[in-house]
Amino acid sequence: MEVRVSFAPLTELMSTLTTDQAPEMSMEANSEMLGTAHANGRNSETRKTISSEPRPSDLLSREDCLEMFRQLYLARYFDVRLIKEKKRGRLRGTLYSSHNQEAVLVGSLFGLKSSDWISPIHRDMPAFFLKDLRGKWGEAERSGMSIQEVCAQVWGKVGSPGRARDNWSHIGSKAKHIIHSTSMLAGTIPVAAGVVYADRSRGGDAVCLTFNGEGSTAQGIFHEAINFAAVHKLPVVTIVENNQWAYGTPVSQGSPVTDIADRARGFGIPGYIADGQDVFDVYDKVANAVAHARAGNGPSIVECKTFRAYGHGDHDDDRANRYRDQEEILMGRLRDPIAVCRKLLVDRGFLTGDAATAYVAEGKSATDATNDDFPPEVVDFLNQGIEFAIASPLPDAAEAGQWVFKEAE
Amino acid sequence: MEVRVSFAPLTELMSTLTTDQAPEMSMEANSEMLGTAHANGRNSETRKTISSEPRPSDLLSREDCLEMFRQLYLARYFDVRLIKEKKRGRLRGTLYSSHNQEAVLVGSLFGLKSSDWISPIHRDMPAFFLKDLRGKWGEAERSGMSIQEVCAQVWGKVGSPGRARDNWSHIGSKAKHIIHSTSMLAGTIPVAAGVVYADRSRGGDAVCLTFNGEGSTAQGIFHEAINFAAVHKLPVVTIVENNQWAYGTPVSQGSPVTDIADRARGFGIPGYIADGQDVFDVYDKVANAVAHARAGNGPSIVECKTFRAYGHGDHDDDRANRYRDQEEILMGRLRDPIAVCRKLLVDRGFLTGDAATAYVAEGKSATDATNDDFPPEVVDFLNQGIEFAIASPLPDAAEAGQWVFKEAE
Amino acid sequence: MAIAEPLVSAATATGPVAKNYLTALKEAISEEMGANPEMISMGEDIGLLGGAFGVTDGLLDKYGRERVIDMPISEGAIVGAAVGMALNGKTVMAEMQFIDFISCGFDQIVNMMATYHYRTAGEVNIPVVVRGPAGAYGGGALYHSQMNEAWFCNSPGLRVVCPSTPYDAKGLLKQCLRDGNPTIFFELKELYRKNEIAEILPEEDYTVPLGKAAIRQSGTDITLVSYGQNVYHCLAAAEELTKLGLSAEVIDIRSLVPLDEETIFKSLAKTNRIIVVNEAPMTCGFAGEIISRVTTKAFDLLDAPPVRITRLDTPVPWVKPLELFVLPSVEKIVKAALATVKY
Amino acid sequence: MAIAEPLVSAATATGPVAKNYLTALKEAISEEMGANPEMISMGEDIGLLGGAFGVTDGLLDKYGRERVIDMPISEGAIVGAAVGMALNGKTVMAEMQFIDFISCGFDQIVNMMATYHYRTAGEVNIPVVVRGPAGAYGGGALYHSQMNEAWFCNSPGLRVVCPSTPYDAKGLLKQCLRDGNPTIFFELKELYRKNEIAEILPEEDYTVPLGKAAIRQSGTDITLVSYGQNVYHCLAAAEELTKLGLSAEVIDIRSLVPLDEETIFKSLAKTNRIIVVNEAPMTCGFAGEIISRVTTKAFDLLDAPPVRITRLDTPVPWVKPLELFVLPSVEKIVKAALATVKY
Ligand SMILES: Cc1ncc(C[n+]2csc(CCOP(=O)(O)OP(=O)(O)O)c2C)c(N)n1
Ligand SMILES: Cc1ncc(C[n+]2csc(CCOP(=O)(O)OP(=O)(O)O)c2C)c(N)n1
Ligand SMILES: [Mg+2]
Ligand SMILES: [Mg+2]
Repeated sequence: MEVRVSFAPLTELMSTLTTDQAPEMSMEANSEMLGTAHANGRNSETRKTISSEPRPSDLLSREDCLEMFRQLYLARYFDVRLIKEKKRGRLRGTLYSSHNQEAVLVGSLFGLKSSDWISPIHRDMPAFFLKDLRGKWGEAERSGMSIQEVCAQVWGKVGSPGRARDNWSHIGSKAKHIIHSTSMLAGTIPVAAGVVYADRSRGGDAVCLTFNGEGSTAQGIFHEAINFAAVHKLPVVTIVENNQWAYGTPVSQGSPVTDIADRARGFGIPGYIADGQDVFDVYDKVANAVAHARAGNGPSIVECKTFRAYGHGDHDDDRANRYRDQEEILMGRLRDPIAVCRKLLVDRGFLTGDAATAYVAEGKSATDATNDDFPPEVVDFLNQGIEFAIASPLPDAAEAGQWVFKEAE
Repeated sequence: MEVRVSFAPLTELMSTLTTDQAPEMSMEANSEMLGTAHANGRNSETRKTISSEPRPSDLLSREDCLEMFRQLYLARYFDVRLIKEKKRGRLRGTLYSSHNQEAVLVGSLFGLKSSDWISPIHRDMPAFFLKDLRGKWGEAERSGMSIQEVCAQVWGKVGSPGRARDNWSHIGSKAKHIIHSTSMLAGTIPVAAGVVYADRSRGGDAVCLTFNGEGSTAQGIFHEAINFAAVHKLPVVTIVENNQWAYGTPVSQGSPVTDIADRARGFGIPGYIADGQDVFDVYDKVANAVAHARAGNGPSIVECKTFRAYGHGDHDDDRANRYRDQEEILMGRLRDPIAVCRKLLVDRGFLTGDAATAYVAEGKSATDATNDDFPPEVVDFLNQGIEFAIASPLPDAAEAGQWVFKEAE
Repeated sequence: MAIAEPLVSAATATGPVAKNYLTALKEAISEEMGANPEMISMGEDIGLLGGAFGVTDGLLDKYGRERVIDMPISEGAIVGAAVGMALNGKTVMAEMQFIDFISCGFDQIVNMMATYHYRTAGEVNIPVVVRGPAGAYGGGALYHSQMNEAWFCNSPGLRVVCPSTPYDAKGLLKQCLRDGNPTIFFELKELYRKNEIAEILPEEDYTVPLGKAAIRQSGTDITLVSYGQNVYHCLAAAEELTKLGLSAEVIDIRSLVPLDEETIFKSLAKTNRIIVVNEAPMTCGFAGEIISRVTTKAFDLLDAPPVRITRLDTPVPWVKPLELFVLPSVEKIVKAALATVKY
Repeated sequence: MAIAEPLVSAATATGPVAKNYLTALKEAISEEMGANPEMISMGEDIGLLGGAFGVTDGLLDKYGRERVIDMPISEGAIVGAAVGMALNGKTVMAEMQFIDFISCGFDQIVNMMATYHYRTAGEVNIPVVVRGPAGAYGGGALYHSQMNEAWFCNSPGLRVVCPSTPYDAKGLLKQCLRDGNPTIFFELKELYRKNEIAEILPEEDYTVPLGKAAIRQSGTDITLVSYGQNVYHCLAAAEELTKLGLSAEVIDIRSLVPLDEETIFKSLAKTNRIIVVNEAPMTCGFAGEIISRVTTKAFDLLDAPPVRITRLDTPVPWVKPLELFVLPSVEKIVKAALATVKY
């Protein structure tokens, strides 16, 4: 039975499961199902674990928790909206959806200081504007890109931080402490190490979060860079988004260790495992890793167990339904990070009554989701970016010959 | 106090130590001293450990044990003789001495089958003729190079397997199952993986031993290759000769883990630690690794703790006395693999009476050692090689334009 | 636009359906794997997915996991393992998902693979074809648009090949897989599915020899030399020039190493004027190499300065107007041709 | 053999002792680190050991472990970390122990480092000099003899520099460390300790500009263009030619990117004949590039075909007769010059 899973809403998917496979589609099931499967690693603890020490996320204020929840919507909406725009033929290039992986981005970025650095990769577009967004939605000047800049980049306009010379996620900003990636996977990690080395030499305490897929950990440069960082105890935290697939290759063909966090053991550094669907668990593990780094104890790896919702890129959606198992896709998408977060906020009493279910974006594909599924401030935020992008002109052709070299001053 | 340690005999070195540092220079002290310091790793056991299971080396016949002992002499003599020849100006290129590291080569190669492959690197010149030498000193045709070929290579003559196109250790032979290294460290490991992949596809059970210094484990390709081998459970055993120094850089600046065997943990494969001064301990650990590999369980790393006797290359002998601590050099050289082996053979009753001390090569530098310190069959064996090398002509200059491409048949 | 000369004549081609460049490559690999049980294909996502562009689609089902290997994202290990397999009797097709990523396996290519035959004085040869999608014009930006063939032309021991037609794509790839030497095989991804260049391919096995250029159009006034997708720019320019009363000869060199100098010199003997077009950066690129060959070896045939039209010495920028600004175009060729014939 | 023209005049040079090429480099690095507290040096064995050849001898003691980093054997991480430091305000000297090993850090150089300025539309610039010993003639064999400058000349965004004298070694390295652009700096290890070329260097701070060639000997009959140690082959050939009644002009280009075309063209206007000499493989090498520049831009100045004398398209073999067979030599230059002037 062929089901076009990647664009089907979850409820529809459920019907393709045989009865004994089908979990209850309650909030309960939703948040527990893959909890053990995904977060049973060495350094991992599920939210239910009773521990005497408070977790970093336990100390977050209600306001912060709700902001994180809102950021999940924002990341999702950005993706949903871009998919729609792309389908309408308004965008060029490949869209690498971060759908279902938003908790990794929000959870790991939320605790950073403005002075910290990040290096996002192809699947992390929202990271560019999520950096340092906490409580600063309205501020033009912050450490992190404005949604205007990010949209101008996606639309290929001169308002992009790189004047649209390179595509999609290949932006960054020295001023805003975001390292530019090339396409070459894991290639930013040595750069990250250099950046924090320089910072430390001036007495700084900045940490750099580098983002990578699990497949990218097979690159030699991944090893060289973390090795160097470990020797020098540099504050580099490598977030591995283990979404089980590297393009069309399952993790088992790319890595001999199932828990990518185990890569850390070859360097004698900590490897943390987070439930990548739980924004607070990601927050906790990254907070630990960042504290470890900032204290001068060196690099670490935080593996976030998650699952890629769509194809590798939007060109791959159809094929991804063939090379991936239908049930696997379903299982991987069952614990939507928005739903998981919602439940935890309800449990904690931060979300009550109608407010708790005002916007139900979870489980909806880009095709199904509408603006009504998202808080209006989220829609407004992105609209501002898109308006700017559309109004921004194309760069002049002749610019193409410029900036090969820095001119003498 | 400046002592030219690398060429000084051990007895002379001893006088540079203060009394409380100076160990007894008895056989006893000789074989125990660094035993614990060097072989205290996770997977390691000292020879004294009482275990119910016999070690692979316990099963070696007296004849084999004596052959290993003789091979240690042979490796040492090759080095000693080459240093002398080089000093006399008869050789070009850099000599990377394997002095004090011979047990790693003899111990790891002794248990191999003829069909197995190896890939030696710069410090492993004796490996080329030690391969498959067991009981075949007189045989021209074996899997492993003749001493004639190896000497012709060192002398840069046409009798070299590569017709002296590339230098020193950069030889190999498809026929004899020896992979050619480039200078680029760790670069043979992926090649090794490919070789055994091909062998396995034809139903073969060949294992490939790749040799590397501890410093070389920082190369990206080291990681890529072992990762690939681990995913496919390929029979690649990586021998890491941890001689504490990579040229002028101590292991602590190149690796965050003191036990290089821990590199294995990032790939979920076994990492063994051997006392690199004890030929039987190396034999045991490699035998385990090879058995693991041959049984289809995949790659592993065998770290052999040892110490570089001289400078990085012969051009570096003087400087190496400055960048390395005098005591460190002394301690590192105290347990000469020939002495360690001699003692174990005496203990086992395989060496008795005058035979036990007929040839005392240990502790002697190339300057001090004479032919009388080595068994005559060892001297003869090498002499045959050198005679051949000297008689072999230089290749024709015009050959230099040949063999860039394979011509169509 | 279609190629004028020499088309695969209807006589030799008996298959009924015109096939595109991608299908031609796919057939080459699949047929060679069928004919040679010692052949292995490896690369990222080439099995289960069938390749990022589908060049290896169906290969896994046909030949199994042992012979069609989905590799970890490790270009160095891909090349190195291919060399090891070759050293032990295999023929290997190693795919770079984009040719741009070959930089990550660079050392294994230029130092391990390229030199193996030489340093063993011929004992070992390495039948490995490293192939992958290359080229700009598609909005791939800096890291999905490269033509970095010059790096390999300057690294002795490598064949460097670049087909422009389905017929050549299949025939050259097969030839390279049988040649016994390590090869870097550049495919133009913008040609993969270009219907206009689809051709009816021979049903029987065939190869195209290395070191033999193709004259895509005969002419007498000026010689346009190129390879890859720029051949079509030259053909289009030739068409324009015809309208202006000028007869251009278009040569597709097809293989860079070895290079068919003779065909170029013969053409020059007629036209005495040459423009070389390629989309790689200018400095130390292959366009300059051809010009050097011509000027050092056939100087007297030239009545006007040779011209090269290449990418500017910049990366390939993303957005269309910028991308086109730095690349060769029909207009640039026509303009240069007019200036040259007036010289 | 000494360089005839222009020598550092005794007037400007007040230091009493002639210094060799290696000392000149050492001084450049040490002085720049002294002048620029934000400068870092990194590489394998550069600290405790002082560098494989001693170029960084004493640097660790002077500037400490934070600024003089003994790196793991990881060329990719060396370049990548250098880029990161530069991105965060540092100037970095990154040593390759031998330039041959640059292949192991290749991706970080051509894709990360070279393009950073371009893709940020000028926001970021990367003041990193990757330098190391290069060149053949010393029996270093395949992997310790390379001149792989063409790879980088074909990768837009990199300065490529190669000094032949102590004065230039110091002045150019200083200039590169201040230039603000990523640079690949080729040093000839056979010149490091060559007494014959030792020079008295100015005591005061000085730099040598990029993109400005030096005329090492003036002449009227033929132009010999070169760089690196081949400059000395050209000078020796010029001496031979003088004996034969021919006056050769010898140009040392010093920087390849940017290239001083003007000086070459001016010389050609006098001599109308050119031979380019370099020791890199021929195909797509920089000798061909110079010939392309000349023939496309100054065609009419040529009265004879240009000539290039390069390494054959082979690796560099080890034993002396083989090594010399494939490399440029004085004899090859003299022979070619005689043929060219008779043309
Ligand atoms: C060095 C290099 N090799 C190959 C690619 C092509 N490529 C782009 S993304 C990708 C898969 C990445 O998988 P993973 O790291 O798991 O990240 P994900 O896409 O799953 O988030 C591949 C192979 C690349 N970009 N860089
Ligand atoms: C890729 C690469 N980088 C640098 C070098 C230069 N080099 C040759 S040997 C060496 C040190 C190797 O140390 P280690 O691996 O510990 O081996 P050892 O010499 O101690 O046996 C270095 C840096 C090289 N050969 N290859
Ligand atoms: Mg993934
Ligand atoms: Mg070592």
